[in-house]
Amino acid sequence: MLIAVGSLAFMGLALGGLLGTAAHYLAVEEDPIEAELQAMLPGSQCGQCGYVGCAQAAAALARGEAVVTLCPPGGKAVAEALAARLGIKVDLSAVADTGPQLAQVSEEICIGCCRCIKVCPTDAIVGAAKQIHNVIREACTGCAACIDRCPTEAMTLVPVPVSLQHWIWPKPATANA
Amino acid sequence: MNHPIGSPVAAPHTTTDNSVGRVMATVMVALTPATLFGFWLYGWPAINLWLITVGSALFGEAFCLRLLDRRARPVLFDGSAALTGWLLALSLPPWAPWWIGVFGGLFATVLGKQVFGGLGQNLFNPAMVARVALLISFPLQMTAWVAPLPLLSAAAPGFIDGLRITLKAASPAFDAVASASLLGFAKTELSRGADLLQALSHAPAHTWYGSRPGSLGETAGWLIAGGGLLLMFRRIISWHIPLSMLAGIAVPAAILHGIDPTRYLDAGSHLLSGGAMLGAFFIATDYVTSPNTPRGQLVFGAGCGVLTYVIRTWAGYPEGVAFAVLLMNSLTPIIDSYVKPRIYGRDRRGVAIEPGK
Amino acid sequence: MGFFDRIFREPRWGVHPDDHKRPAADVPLRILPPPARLYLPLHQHVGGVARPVVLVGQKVLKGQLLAAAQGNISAPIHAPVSGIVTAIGEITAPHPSGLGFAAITIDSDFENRWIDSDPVADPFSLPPEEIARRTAAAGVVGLGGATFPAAVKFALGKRLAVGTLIVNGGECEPYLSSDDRIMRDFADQVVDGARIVMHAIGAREALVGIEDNKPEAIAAMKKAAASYPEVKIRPVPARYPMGSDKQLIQTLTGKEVPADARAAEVGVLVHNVSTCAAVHKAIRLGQPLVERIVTINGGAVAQPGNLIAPLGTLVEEVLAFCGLAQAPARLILGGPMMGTPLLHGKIPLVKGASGILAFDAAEAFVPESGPCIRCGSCTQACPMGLLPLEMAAHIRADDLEGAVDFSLGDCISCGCCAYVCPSHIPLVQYFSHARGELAARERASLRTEAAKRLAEARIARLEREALEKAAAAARRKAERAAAKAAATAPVEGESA
Amino acid sequence: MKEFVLMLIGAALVNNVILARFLGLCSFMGVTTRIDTAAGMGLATTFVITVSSMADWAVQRYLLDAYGLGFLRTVTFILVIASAVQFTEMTIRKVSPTLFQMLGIYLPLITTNCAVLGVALLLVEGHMGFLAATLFAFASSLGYSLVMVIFAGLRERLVLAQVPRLFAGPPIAFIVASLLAMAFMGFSGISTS
Repeated sequence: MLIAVGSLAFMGLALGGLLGTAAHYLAVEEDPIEAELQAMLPGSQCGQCGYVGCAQAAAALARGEAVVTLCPPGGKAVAEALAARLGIKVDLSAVADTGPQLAQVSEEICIGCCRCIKVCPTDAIVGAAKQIHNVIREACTGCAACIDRCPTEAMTLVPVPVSLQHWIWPKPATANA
Repeated sequence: MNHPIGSPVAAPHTTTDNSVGRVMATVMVALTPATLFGFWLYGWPAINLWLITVGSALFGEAFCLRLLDRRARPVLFDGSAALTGWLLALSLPPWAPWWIGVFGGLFATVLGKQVFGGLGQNLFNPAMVARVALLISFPLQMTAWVAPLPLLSAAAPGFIDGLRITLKAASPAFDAVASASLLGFAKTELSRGADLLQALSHAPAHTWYGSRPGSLGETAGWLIAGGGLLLMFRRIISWHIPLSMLAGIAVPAAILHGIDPTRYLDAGSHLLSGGAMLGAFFIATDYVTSPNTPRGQLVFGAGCGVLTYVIRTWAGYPEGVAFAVLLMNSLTPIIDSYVKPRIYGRDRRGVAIEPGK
Repeated sequence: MGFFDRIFREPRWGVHPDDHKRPAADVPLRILPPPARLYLPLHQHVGGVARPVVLVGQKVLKGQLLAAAQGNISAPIHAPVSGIVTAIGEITAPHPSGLGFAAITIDSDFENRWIDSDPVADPFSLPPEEIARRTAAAGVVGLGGATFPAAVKFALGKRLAVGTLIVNGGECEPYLSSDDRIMRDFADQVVDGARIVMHAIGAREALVGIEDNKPEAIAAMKKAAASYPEVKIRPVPARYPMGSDKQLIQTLTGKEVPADARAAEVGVLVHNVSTCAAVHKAIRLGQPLVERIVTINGGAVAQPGNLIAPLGTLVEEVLAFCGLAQAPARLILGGPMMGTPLLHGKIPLVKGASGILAFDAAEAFVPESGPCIRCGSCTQACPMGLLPLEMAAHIRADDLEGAVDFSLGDCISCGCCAYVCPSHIPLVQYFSHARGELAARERASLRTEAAKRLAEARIARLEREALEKAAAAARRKAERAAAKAAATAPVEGESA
Repeated sequence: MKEFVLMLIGAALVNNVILARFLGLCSFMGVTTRIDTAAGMGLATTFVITVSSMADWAVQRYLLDAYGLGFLRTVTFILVIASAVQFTEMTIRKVSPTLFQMLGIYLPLITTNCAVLGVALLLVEGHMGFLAATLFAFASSLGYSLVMVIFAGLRERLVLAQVPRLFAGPPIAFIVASLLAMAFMGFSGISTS
């Protein structure tokens, strides 16, 4: 009995000591994955993912609480980058990628209240009080933050029109499908 | 001229008249001489078994397509299922009972092919999957060989007797013709500790042109090789797999036979026995389950050959082609991912070459 | 070919499609009379869209500048006829999408009056830069189909010390014979153009690669080049895609262009025979590129052959000139292997249009595609040594990165793989789709980057504004306090 | 010499840990989605099996047998294995963080990988000498790694196949595993006749 207890205790101590030493020599700095993930996100803090901002979304991703497809403005490109960094597989066909979208002002309804200008995360809306506002196409990310703010529903999201340079051959239909 | 001409069709706007159906048909033509020889050699039971196996394979394919709501017609007519059944039938004992053919044909197309998604998606050769499954499940029926009784000879079973053999397994009247294949005979003798050189003198009769106990369509090595040459000539298959597989069998056989002829069969017997020829020209060369670069094919074929020899010589089964092909099938994805063709402007590892080379 | 040869000889890259070049190639060249109205797209070349320099209603002469080059890589557009600019608007582009692009419309006055030209008697006395400038001003682009501005290539050749000019007379696409025709009928122009290009890039020799299925062209070119030893005519075996730059360079010089590099880096530069002829006209005659030779071919064409056609002519008018035996089942701009499908005939002829094919129903038949049986035909045919079957399988499973790992980027879209596929899988379409999708993702991530910068700028602005506000508030407070202090204590009750 | 070769083949191929003894199936299904991950897992497990088998052999001979403590076998073996796994985990984390990420939960789970304990127990039952035991453990783990890599290769191709919905995912993976096991039956009975 004593031998059994003693030998187990000895083994435990010896192996524990070995591992402790090994842990000392093989210590790894925690990699700043959160910062890396945040750098991949658009950073417009639009809140469409359900988190307060991109930093919080990145933290949730790092903890494994959020899915990589959480970012609608980022679309497939961001989802793929996140998945690659996190080393997980992702079904991109599930990403609701409606294609790039733009906010558009209906000029006949806009009353020039400037509310949308204040919420736009990328300063993509120009205008002044009592002036019809306008969207700078190059700067708009289609994040939809302005849509709900507009008191007259003058703001709408429209898909970016397909141009000759942006046209994509459709994927061939498979016979077996 | 103002109306649109359909939706855009991508280039190229022209194509060869080659098709999957044509490829399969050519393979069938190449198989025909050896098959007819097998029919002649083993008579009506062999013909029955062939029909049953091919029919079951077709039925299995059609049944799955029906379940999957896919159109059955174009798929059945591309001939791949019939060819699978055909190849399986050629590798079966000619007087095997009907349920061997049914089970094998269904197993090949259903579990060997359709569960993977059909033509082109399977990882293992369907015919060999079925052959191995049968061999493991029914070792007795799968090693019951008969001596050749040419179709029109007096001793051969007639049409009715043939049906009886196929439907009720071997009838007592024909027990006398039960025989052993050369490989099986050698294995049994060796396990008894006999000297192979002496044992072979009272082996079952086997002739060079293929009149010997064996599988339905595997005995006539020269007819199979002829069919294989036709396929090479038609550029359906390349020489890499057949040659390397035959070499993979012959080289170790020749070396070991040279060292100790009392324990190891000679290379010629190995090449002409069992499924070596059929395997090298028709089974290992299956597009779907073999590598698609010439160098990968050399590795694949050599692997098939050596494994065949190893299994024949040292493992429990007298014949190893089916196992060897399945084992190498499982290695195909790995061969393919490491043996790739050299891309223009890059070296073999895919790094861009230096200008001026 | 012997029995053993057939079995053991490694099949080499490429395919041998039925070439269908004759009888169209043997029909003498015809001249298409300029139509009443022409449409000159602003974007007929690789690079920046040209900028219009004429106004609607303005009278123009033949050869007059309509739109100027814009940016480093671009080309100007000139008037192919004399007449009046009637509109600057949109017309359907020669593009599978059927989308439109900007074009200048000219109504011909049928006088065909040339603008004053500036011919050069002795181009070899000019500095190379001047030849490049004149070529650029004439709007000459690669006429083999690539439409890369020729002068930009000259500059590249000069910078990288190119010793060899390769003149591409391969014309490996079936049905097409426009290059064949230009070599037969204008061999002197081609050879002279090649010599001018050599001078412009400082090359020591010119190798003219011509597929051996064009014996008449080879004979004509040999005769034209007889007195110039530096111009060597080199017949090459007829095999598709021999006319692809990389394959022709390898066949003629044995050199392989490294991946992701330009041909100039191995000391060669490739120009098409038609481009050389255009350079000849631009320099010797001072004429800009306003017309080209087009092959009209296909089962639906009554009189197939080659035409000298003004740029901007509508495809339907070109076809009407040759006559249609039946309604075409498919219209293609370019060759059958790499050409662009056209949705209708109201599409203008552009600089890169080497041919217009009107296919009858039998030629246009597309067999239904089946599953891949991994036969490896595509791998054998691929002139780049790629694995098309693997790339397509990954793209089908939406794994575009996987396809890139199989070097999708090295694919030249020649169509050999799809041509030989016994399952008739539209492999090229898979690759085009993947490329478009990858480019879209690239754009999306650039956009994300830009959005991030804007968001950061906004945050900085908000902080700055907050700081300024605080500073202003503090200042006001201080001012008030100072005012208060000045007014001294007695009125303390009022400040509340 | 001949016995050693036969034992190597026997342990690696004929009585393959995964396909014949059906041990270590969780990692076999879990980390075989990519070839490099499977190879990494195979390497890690090879290390753990070899090292822990050597240690377990010593524990069995000099502790359990010597003092009649046979009832402590499972406890002590697991102790040794857990330590070896911990050590491996630390090493991989240091050397290849990417592999560490990809192996994820399956790395610490090598501890409970039945293949490891299974091989150790087989050694004890076989009453092998130290050299034979080490060789057996190494060959078994090589067989394990080989099958892991083969299966990963097959699954990489399976991902691209249009498997009917009914069979997609684990069902087809199990079917492939069974076909692979069938193919490996070809090695059964390998002996020098």
